[in-house]
Amino acid sequence: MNSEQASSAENPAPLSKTQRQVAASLGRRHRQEKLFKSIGLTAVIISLILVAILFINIFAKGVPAFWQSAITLDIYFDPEIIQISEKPVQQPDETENAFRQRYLEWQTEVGMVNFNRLILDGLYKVIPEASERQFRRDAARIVTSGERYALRDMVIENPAIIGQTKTVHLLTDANIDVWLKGNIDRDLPDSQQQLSPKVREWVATLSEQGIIENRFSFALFMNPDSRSSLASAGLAGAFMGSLYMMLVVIFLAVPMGVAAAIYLEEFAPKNKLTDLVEVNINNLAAVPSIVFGLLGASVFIGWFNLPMSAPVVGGLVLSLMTLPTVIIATRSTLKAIPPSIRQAALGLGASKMQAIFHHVLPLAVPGILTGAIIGVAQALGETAPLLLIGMKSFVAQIPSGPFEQSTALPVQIYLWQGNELRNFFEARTSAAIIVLLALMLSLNALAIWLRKKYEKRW
Amino acid sequence: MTAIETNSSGKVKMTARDVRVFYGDNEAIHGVDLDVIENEVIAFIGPSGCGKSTFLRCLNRMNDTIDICRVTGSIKMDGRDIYDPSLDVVQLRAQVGMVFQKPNPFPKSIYENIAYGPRLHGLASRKSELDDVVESSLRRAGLWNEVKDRLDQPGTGLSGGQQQRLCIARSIAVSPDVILMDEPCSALDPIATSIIEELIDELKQNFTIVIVTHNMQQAARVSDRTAFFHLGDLIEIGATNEVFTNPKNKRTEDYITGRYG
Amino acid sequence: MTAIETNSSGKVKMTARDVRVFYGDNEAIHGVDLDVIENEVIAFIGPSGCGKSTFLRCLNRMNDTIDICRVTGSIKMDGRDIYDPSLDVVQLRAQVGMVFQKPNPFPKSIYENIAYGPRLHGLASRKSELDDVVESSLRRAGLWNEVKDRLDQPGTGLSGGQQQRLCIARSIAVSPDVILMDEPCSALDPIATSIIEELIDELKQNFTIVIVTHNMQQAARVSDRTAFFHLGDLIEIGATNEVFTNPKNKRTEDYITGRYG
Amino acid sequence: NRDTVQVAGSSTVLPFASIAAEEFGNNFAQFRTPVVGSGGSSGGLRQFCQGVGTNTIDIANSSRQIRPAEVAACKENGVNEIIEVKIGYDGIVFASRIDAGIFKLKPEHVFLAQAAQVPQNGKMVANPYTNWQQIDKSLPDQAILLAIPGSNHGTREVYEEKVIIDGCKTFAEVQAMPKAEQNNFCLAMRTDGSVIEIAGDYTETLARLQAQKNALGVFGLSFYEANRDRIKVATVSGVEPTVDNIIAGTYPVSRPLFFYVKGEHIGVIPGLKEFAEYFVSDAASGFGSPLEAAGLIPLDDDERAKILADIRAKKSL
Amino acid sequence: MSNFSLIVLLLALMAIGYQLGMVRSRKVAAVNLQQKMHSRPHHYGMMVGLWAVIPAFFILVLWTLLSPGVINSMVAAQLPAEALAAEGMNADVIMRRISNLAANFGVVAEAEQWELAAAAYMQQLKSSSALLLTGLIAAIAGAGLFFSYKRIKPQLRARHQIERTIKAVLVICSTIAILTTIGIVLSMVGETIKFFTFVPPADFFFGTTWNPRFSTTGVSEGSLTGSQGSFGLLPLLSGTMLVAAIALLVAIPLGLMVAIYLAEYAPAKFRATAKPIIEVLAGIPTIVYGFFALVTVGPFLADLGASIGLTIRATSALTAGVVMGIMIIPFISSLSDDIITQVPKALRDASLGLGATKSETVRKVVLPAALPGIVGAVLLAASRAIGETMIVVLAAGNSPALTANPFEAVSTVTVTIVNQLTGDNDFASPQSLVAFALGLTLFVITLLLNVVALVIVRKYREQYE
Ligand SMILES: Nc1ncnc2c1ncn2[C@@H]1O[C@H](COP(=O)(O)OP(=O)(O)OP(=O)(O)O)[C@@H](O)[C@H]1O
Ligand SMILES: Nc1ncnc2c1ncn2[C@@H]1O[C@H](COP(=O)(O)OP(=O)(O)OP(=O)(O)O)[C@@H](O)[C@H]1O
Ligand SMILES: [Mg+2]
Ligand SMILES: [Mg+2]
Repeated sequence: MNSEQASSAENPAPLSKTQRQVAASLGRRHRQEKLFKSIGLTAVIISLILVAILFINIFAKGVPAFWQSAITLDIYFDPEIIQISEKPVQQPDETENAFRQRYLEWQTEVGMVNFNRLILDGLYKVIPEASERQFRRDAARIVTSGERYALRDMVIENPAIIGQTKTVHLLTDANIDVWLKGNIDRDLPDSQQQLSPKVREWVATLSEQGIIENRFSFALFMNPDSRSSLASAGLAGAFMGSLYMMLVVIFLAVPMGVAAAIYLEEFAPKNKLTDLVEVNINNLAAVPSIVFGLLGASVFIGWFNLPMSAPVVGGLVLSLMTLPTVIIATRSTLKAIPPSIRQAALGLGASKMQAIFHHVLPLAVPGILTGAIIGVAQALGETAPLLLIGMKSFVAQIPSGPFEQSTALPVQIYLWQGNELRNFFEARTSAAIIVLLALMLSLNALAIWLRKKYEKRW
Repeated sequence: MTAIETNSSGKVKMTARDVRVFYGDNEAIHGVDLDVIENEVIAFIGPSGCGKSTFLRCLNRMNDTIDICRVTGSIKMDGRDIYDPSLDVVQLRAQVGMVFQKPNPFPKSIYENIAYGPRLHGLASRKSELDDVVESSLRRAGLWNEVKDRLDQPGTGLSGGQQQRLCIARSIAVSPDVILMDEPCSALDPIATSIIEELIDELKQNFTIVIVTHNMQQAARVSDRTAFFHLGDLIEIGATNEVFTNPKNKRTEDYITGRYG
Repeated sequence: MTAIETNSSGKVKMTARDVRVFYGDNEAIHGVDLDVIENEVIAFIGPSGCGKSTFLRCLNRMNDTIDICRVTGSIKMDGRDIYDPSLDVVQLRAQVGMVFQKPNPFPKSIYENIAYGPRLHGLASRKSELDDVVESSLRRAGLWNEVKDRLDQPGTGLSGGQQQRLCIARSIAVSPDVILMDEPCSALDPIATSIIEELIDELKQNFTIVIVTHNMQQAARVSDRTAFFHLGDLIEIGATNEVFTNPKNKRTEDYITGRYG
Repeated sequence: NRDTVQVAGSSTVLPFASIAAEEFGNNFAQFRTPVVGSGGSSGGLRQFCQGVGTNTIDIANSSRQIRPAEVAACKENGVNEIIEVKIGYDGIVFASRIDAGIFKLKPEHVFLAQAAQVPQNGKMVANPYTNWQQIDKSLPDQAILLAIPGSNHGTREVYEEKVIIDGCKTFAEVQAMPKAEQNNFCLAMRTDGSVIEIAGDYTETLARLQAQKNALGVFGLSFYEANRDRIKVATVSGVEPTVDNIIAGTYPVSRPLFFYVKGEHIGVIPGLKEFAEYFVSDAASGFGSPLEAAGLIPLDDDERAKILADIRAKKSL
Repeated sequence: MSNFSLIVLLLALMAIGYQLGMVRSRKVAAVNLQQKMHSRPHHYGMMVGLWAVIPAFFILVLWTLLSPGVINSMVAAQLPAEALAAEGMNADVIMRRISNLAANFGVVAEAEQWELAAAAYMQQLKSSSALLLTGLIAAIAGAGLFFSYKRIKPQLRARHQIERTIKAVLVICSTIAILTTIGIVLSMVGETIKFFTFVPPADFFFGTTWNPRFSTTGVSEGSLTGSQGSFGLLPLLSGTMLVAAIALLVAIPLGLMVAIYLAEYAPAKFRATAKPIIEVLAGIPTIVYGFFALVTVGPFLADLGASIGLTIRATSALTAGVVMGIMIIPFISSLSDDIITQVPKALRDASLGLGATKSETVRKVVLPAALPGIVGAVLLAASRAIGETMIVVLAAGNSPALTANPFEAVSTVTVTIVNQLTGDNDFASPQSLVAFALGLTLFVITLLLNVVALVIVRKYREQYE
């Protein structure tokens, strides 16, 4: 600016009157420009900082939850304790039903075995003191209760294991994990501690010996939720549930929304009725999400007899909820596409449908994808509508298909959030959120990539 | 007001009777009667804003795409009313091609711009055939040499005149019966213009051409008949040499001799 | 290759030296040297795609807006390098106005289209002043009578030629020192063209005008000097009557006489 | 066709029902683990009463007894066999941050802290108290900030019944009022921000306490037990909230928890009856059971036996 | 055959029909040289394929919907009456037992003989139904294929048929949105009317206090009988508006500026990374925002207020609004960014060529041209703000007070809906039914707001070209 004035001084190009007026206004306008641009940059930076803050918030809390303390024990599968009959095999003349019956009986028999004793025996080898009568109760608390089922499943899987000794890593009780991670002040008096003094003493020695150590928690990813054995609760069920739901949303809401938007923007006659439809769709976006749950419960479960707590229903409900987002996003972009493109195609003898599908839609792809990205992100994090279709549930199984009962990641987050154990309402929820964000980003990755590819300025 | 030339030789391709066009409440064309004869080149001339493009767009119903635009009267092609609801406008537009006043290439590659129409109508079954169509169309529009090395680059990155020729090439690639050209040479230099004029001469053998131009010389050179529009009225229509040498109407004369205004 | 005319009378307004323009890797202008003299009308002629628009856009740095476009060499205005990073392009563009090849009215009312520039630069302090600017600009572009009753209707609803004149009116409304006109009459009929040519004659008193045209007659009529471009090179530049009656270069002669191609 | 027991309802019962379901699934290989949904007692019962069929739930958890209007609504939709099962009790405690003062509360203290108007010298005046010390010298010197359960919580009912109303009626001025007005007077709350209604979980209450040092919150007993290092409990009328005290009935603020079984589904949904029986069995919810460890206050053995018999007999409301 | 394999079969038929139609249309074209085919070969192919599949598909759907009922009633008619009477069981329950037996599912040990017989009968019916369906489908699909194949003539407007089908699909898709609305209204009207039998509408719409007691209707022994509290809508409504307004005040400027910066100023690489990152904001579960507001933002704002002499509650409309505003930034920024990018370059050039600065161009040309789309984005964000729950529950203090002071705690309609619907209230009581009334009211109000928005947009719309 200064140099310019200098140079115009040395080179007295007489400016016309209007050009002087222009020059006079420039200082102000450039300040405006700078201000505007820096406001824009600030806005972007603020947004990015917000993302960063939230991420730091989540990661700082959540990452430790990916590691959990586990104890390494040699378990002797004592035939004395495990007294079971032969594993049944299906006879050629046996019906499916009868065999299942027989197999169930055998499973029940295995289930009767006190696998806890195997664990305790293993424990006594590393803490001999624990075998004393007065400490047995304390010893039983060290390994989380769900692990006995892990041993049971090992036996059911392969009965030949009986009589052998195996080295296994067993998750310790959730409170031990809390204590070892230092989330509870070790100096507090006994009355405020969750663990008895004896257990604390043992755990301290064991972790010094490396028998108890922090291991990457595969259980968090492999197990379904658990309530009675908090340490072995995992996200697998919720993850699959969310995944199925999102697949339904992606394959239903997105195409349907785009189709509806195309009709409304390109084909529908412009009259009061379509105005009403437009207003109505905008309005649908403002309907509280729980209301979609009400609707879904009565329509999909009540009328169509779809199963309760199933990801399909969740997906359908979330699709209805996402639909307006996709429609509005698509319409907005369709509106912004210059009519000359349509005319060029029509003039060549393309039908309206062809003009739209060949020329307009490809140009609208980025906007459509943005709608899909935001819609899916929103649907993935939503819980309220799932409440009424039974998906805000405790489900101790991993769904094997979209028609199986399951829960969803945000639901899991809510449930863990309300758990009284701090491992849950602090670390694990954050870990679950990390998993949710990872799922969201991977679901959207393709869309983000495609969008970038289709973005072209002309 | 309208001057219809009745004793025209040749078969009538399109007839327009009492065509009126309204933009909202504004009447842009006030009852035009006009015949387009097969295999002729007919030129529309007239001052800017007199309704040439508007009338031209009526002939392949491109006006349908303008919300506020309404057309009355009858326009027939080969005896069929083209505004008949049962008529397939898509087929109509495939038969009656159009080059728009403002070049509007697709935001796609040059090749795709040309290949779009033939692909749409299945005019080429193999890639090589399509390549041929693309090449010959570009050649005929006099653009081939300039773009042959950059067929995969966007059509929107061409110069103004190149875009215009691209649009011409694009529309002849589908070989329509009738071609409507709205000032097809407005952005072209004399040489390119002469190529297009040659093209028009050549096309005339098989097709019917309606051309809007504000270039009197061009109208005189290429057209068989000329129609003069003024303020939404068709003032005069006749054999081109007649109109130019011996206009019946005072306003035509004034316009042609440049005395008007 | 370049032919620079050194002994031009009058003060030099803009100088271009060894200007090269690249679109990506493609060199569209190959080292052009050229002076624009104050208060003259200089015409750029040349076949389509030879780089006239590209060079024109260099003069007010509109090429900056094309991502893949790169300009080298030096262009000075009143002795100052306009590509100097410290230079204010906004002021440059206010000083060097431009009428684009494709009419591009804003999707606003006709009035707003014209008033946009004056408002932006604070050229009219009162509504009545602004009304005056709008009216006089439209009048000078010969559009006033056609649009005076519909100033509040969208500029995009005008005919092709009307849009072109609207864009001319819009650019003269801010009274730039230099006006770059890229085929300003391409969509205009002879009468409208003559109005614009008169306007150019009138503007020449105070401003410098660079006009791209493919209409030889127009170049001959309005310009003081003519530059002939060919395939990205400036082949010849000189006083218009000189260039047209006695071209130095064979290619110029061929082009002007229409024998080229 | 469904082979999983579907449960929904109260979020207070949810953890207990979840544990019961999980243990049930682990112990009965022939049945699948029941699915336990939340959605509040109201939401659960609403779904429960929607009708009979595989697309309705089998069991509704509730932190309160079913209401006659709800039973009527159920019957209207063809749900006639509603088997009520009481599973135990839930204790409710007042707790403050570990670094805040020690509270020895009496119901009237809480009333005086939250009421819109309080009786003073025979007159009703707008609540003047801002510090607990102003209410009673024995209380800590800290600003009044009470985080109570929201009006949609079942806990709220117990809280109002057992603490506020009781505390309120100790005042002679209140007793002098007409009976019909007493409740309205007692329950009117101050709106100056000293009372926060918590609509969410106890973790939310805990978060409030973390954000505001002075806050005194209402928690479930088991939640408090698991977070003893952060919050400390207040005695009410001098009684410490412990399981024993609650069973003995000396600690006033506790409530029974229920679930309701749809009789029509027994025999159709595999495992429904077995699950209901297992839930109330001594192994699952008796003393020393996993549910007790999770904070449920068990029924005594006589009551348990009676309830078990009711289930077997499909005794419906 | 199962429905799934039937669908696979139909798809296969469609592919076959497509091929046949193509081949046939080519042949027809070769024979009728003088007449041009109306449509392209693949149009004919697609038409044949659609004719083969669509009628058959409708039959499949109808059959699947109706056949269970028919079979059930057939089985029911066969049941021995005396057995029914003896069992004294609900007919529904018996039917379910029988179908469980028939499906070989669940271990129904104590099945009666007649039950087993009925189950066998049902199995038989089912298998014959499946057979019949397969036959029917095959016949109809074959017929559709054959007749449409025969119909291929140059005059046949195959493309029209296809486009009409596609259009029908498009229409159906847009009807879904309408049906959803109707469903929503229907699912709320009944209960709303029930609510108004407890509480007079005037008290609801014009009441200024919201203080429903815990549901107490019909409590027999409780001492709280009679007082159901007050159900004034206004505090909730004002809270909703306040929070949404604050959220939009945060999100619109931020979002728009982000959009403008990304679309107009930012280098392509930066934009390509920043945009998806910012979009993450829309995907973070709202409970995270809630706790973020409660634990971080609230105290921060309170401290900030204190430092400049304002009393801001830690949980206030401001806290909730600000955090919600953060959440909806991407709704505005990403969508607007796409729309701004669509605005043709010629318009920018026109403005820049007149000597406008970039920001002037953006403000005066680009934004007005992009306005309809941007308004769509803003409406979407506003809708989200109005419909959001979790943040408000945690951050706004959940205290329904009629106030316009953003520093005070408030509550909103949606929060209340969720609370009342999912709490421990009696579901037949006004405390719970009020959720429906609130939902419907909110629906109507947002509808009106949308109408206003539409009218405004229409007025300022600029159509380019
Ligand atoms: N945006 C662009 N991207 C790539 N190439 C371009 C672009 N614009 C122009 N060109 C190429 O640069 C060369 C010069 O173009 P320019 O527009 O300057 O021609 P012109 O002389 O104005 O022609 P016309 O008379 O047809 O308008 C042409 O070959 C053209 O294809
Ligand atoms: N979309 C539109 N909306 C409203 N009025 C229009 C529209 N298009 C054209 N008009 C008006 O109709 C009249 C005829 O326009 P038309 O485009 O047919 O003129 P033209 O003869 O092609 O002129 P030009 O030679 O300038 O292209 C003009 O007054 C014009 O302003
Ligand atoms: Mg025109
Ligand atoms: Mg050019």
